[in-house]
Amino acid sequence: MVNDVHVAPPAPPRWYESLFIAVGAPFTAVGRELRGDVALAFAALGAIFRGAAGRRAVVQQAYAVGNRSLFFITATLGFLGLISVYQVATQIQQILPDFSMLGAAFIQLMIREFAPTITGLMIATRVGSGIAAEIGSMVVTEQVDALRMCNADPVEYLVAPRVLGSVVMVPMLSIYAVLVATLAGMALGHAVFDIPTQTFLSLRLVKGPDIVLGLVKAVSYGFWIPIVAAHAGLSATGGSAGVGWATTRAVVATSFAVVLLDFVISGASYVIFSV
Amino acid sequence: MIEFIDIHKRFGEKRVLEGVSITVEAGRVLYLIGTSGAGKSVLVKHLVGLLRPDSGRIVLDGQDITGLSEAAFYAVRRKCAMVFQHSTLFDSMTVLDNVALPYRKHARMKRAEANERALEKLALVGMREAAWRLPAEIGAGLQKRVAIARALTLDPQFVIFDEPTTGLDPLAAKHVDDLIRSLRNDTGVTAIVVSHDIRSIFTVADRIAMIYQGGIRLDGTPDDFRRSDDPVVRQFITGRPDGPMVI
Amino acid sequence: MSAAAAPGAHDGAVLRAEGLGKRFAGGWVLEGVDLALHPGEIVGLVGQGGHGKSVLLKCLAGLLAPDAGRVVAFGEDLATLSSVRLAKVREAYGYVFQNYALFDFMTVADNVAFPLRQRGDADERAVKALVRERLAEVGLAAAVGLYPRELSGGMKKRVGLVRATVTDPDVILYDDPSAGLDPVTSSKIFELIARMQERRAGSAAIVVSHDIDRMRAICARYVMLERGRVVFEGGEEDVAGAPRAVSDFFDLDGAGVLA
Amino acid sequence: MIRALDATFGAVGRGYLALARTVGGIVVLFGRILRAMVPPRFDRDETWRNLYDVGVKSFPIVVVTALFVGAIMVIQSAFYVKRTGATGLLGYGVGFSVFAEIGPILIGLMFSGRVGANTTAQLGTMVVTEQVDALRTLAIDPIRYLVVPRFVTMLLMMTLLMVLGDAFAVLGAAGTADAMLGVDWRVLVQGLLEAHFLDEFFMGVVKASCFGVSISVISCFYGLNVRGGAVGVGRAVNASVVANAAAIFVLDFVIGTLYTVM
Repeated sequence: MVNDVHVAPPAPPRWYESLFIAVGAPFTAVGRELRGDVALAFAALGAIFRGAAGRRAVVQQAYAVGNRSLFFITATLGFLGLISVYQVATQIQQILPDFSMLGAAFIQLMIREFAPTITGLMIATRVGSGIAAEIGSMVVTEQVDALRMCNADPVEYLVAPRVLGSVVMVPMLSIYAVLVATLAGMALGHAVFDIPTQTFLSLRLVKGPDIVLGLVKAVSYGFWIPIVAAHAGLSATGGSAGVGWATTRAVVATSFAVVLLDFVISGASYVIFSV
Repeated sequence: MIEFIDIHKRFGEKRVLEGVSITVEAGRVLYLIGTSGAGKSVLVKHLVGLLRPDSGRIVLDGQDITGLSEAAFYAVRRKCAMVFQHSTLFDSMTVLDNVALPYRKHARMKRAEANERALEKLALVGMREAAWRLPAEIGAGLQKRVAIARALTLDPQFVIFDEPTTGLDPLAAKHVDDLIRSLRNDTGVTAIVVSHDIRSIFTVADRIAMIYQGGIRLDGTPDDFRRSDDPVVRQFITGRPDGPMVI
Repeated sequence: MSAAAAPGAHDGAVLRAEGLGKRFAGGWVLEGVDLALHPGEIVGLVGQGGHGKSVLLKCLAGLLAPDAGRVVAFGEDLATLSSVRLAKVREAYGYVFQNYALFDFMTVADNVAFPLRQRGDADERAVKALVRERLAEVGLAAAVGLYPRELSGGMKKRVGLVRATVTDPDVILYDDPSAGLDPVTSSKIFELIARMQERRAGSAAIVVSHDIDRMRAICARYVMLERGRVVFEGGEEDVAGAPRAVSDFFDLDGAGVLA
Repeated sequence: MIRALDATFGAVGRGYLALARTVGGIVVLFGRILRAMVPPRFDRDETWRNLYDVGVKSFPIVVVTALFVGAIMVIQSAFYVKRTGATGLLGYGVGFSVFAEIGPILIGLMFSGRVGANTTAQLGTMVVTEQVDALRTLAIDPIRYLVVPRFVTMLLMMTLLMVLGDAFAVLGAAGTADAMLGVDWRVLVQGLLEAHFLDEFFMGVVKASCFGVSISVISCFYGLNVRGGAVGVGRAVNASVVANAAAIFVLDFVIGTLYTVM
């Protein structure tokens, strides 16, 4: 029992070895992660198209993603609206006090960029970590194995409803986010900088492509957040530490996925459609 | 000497201890037995200030420690160590660092000296060879021995063992039993062992107390327990599935 | 069960491991394990903690894919089965998990009914009646509407036991069914295991446990694992002739502490 | 009707009470951390390990986030710049929006996701596996031994990472401006220099240090208050990142307002 233990500490890796490991590890890790995510995405799509996600489970998940994030989105996006208008208006004031374009530019930027992306980040944080925590604790308490022994496919049973719920709710929340941020910004603009509400509420700069771009972003965040989070949860191993690490990994991976998707979609839309 | 006097403790609606009094004399090993959830661990955690009683008093070596503040309890904890059910080794540190930590924090020893003292303690439990491993790399039985070594670093007068053999295979359990026995014989510590491992109870205990439904059902020597004709006690020690016991 | 092929096609064993190996990051956890489970027998799987018992059980259930060798259940190699076929084979299994593994978002009754409902062909009224009956049998009639978090450890163990056996499976795998329980509750659990076995003549089981004293009452044959290899296989009477490490483990002379 | 009102107001009231309890607990923890820092005796091993963990592990994600933030800002303004030809605006935009606003918020969110969540998971695991109780029985104060090193580390690292992030954001912006608009990097830097970028830079760094404080206190609070096993750890991490995100937005607003007022 005792004879299988070392007598001396194992030799630590040489410094150049650790350097290579440190530089290389993130790449292999990201590669492995991506492969797992894509495989899970296909499995979930398969389950969805087979109609395997129960209607009740989907509604439940949509409620968990959407309704239960309302307060959080209101608070964060509300503050974002306040901050942005306050900062930009202060800047403009120093140059020349012409606020006529402020509201229009603000609303356009909200629709195409900030509302979907910040909402996506917030949902990644709240819902992504929640999904990883739930599924991760089911893995380490062997509930996922028990599902499999009862012939219930974990992807059908756990992942597909969450994906459907989130794909529907994230765009809704993004639309809601535009409203909240705009109202907050408008109220602040009116109270502090005397910007008339009619001037602020201008849709002059909003074109069709802006709306499409915002929605495309929201839908793809809605799809990928639960996939990436569920993948982190399903890869949890060993005890309470495992759930913690899975949840942590989900927060990082989902937030990162949102930033990456934002970059890819914005870049692609500029290159292809020049908007 | 350890004295629990009329301890009451409840968690929300659930009354766990309803007037428990036990005395452990110096240099003795008391086994605390009872069904799962009877409140054995709850009782011993009062001794190191991890839980506070709703009423009753705890006297350790003549000193009433019931109402001590968290800060004042740190002095008590130096002479009263606890070995937890799941070993609770710090998983980011090697076995050696785990055992050396109390030396470095309390005696302000240099690393080399602390390590040397820690190795002595590890040798005591037969784990010197595993000093540079991480807790996750050794089995549950060996982890338990390291946890015992760590609890002994400050040379405590009193040691509490919370289910030391639960989840261990018979061989590892026997090692732990031997350790507890030699600890009493060689260093004269006073120990309370929470356990429902019948084999350890009857091979190691000087005295046994059984907690049942919030109170002490029987408190006596192993022979008292063997001879007892209380049906609840009999059912517990023979482990029969049917009987008067409410579980 | 429908999944069981005709006896004789696989020399009578319902479940068989052949040269089974499983490797994790740290090295081989199982190496060259051969094991056969015949109808009507209960095999005790013993060994030190962390020496591969739970991993073996998961491989046998197809929850983990082996890295070497194969698992043959009812004459079919698990690795070659399609997911539909594997699901069919799994219907013949019951698995009692070490940490209960009850679904914490379902009531006790729904937990037990889950494997029945998953088969799809059951009539809801019959399912409810059967669930009630089986839960009453283990003294949990009052717990049907409760959630797992409201139960004690012993109660959760019993619910897990009922869920695994409610479909009357051909093979039941018990992963440390009495871990951490007091002597009285442990005895109750082992008594239930024996009763489950009587209900369906010909069903087989593997019990992983450290509780040698209680296993004696139900196991005719033991398999001992050490560092992922089988070091002993046989009945209690063979222990005396086995190597010291094995006989120590069974500790034949230690049973008399109460005398 | 009255019952319905009662239920609604009851729920709202309970929500506020819970919020008040949490905020109160966080403030109390902050006080205990400050008290434990006098006299400043840190556990050297624990502090080093944390500095390494936090610094090294969050380095890649901060760098990548900063690069993308710079790039996305340029993409967003590319349309106007191309139409108006006002290439000078690029540097101005990067200085203002990246250094002072979006940069700190996104880097703070990423840092809270990487380091804050990790801290909650670590401490939470130590609580449910009774390692924190074990520390207490070894007569070692968990606040002094576990929390103070993490507090110091996060404050320091968040500030440093913000400075680093700014540099990489400029790099990302310059690269994108060159690739998409054919604007030379010197034009961008020129615009940046003309736009009082130091003000924005300092504002961003001040925000980042405050986020470092809030992230460390909030994540330690949720970690130390975990209840209920593995499930509890996951829930605590979830709650911790949500609270951190909310705190970042609120703090950002408060600091931004104070900064302009002063």
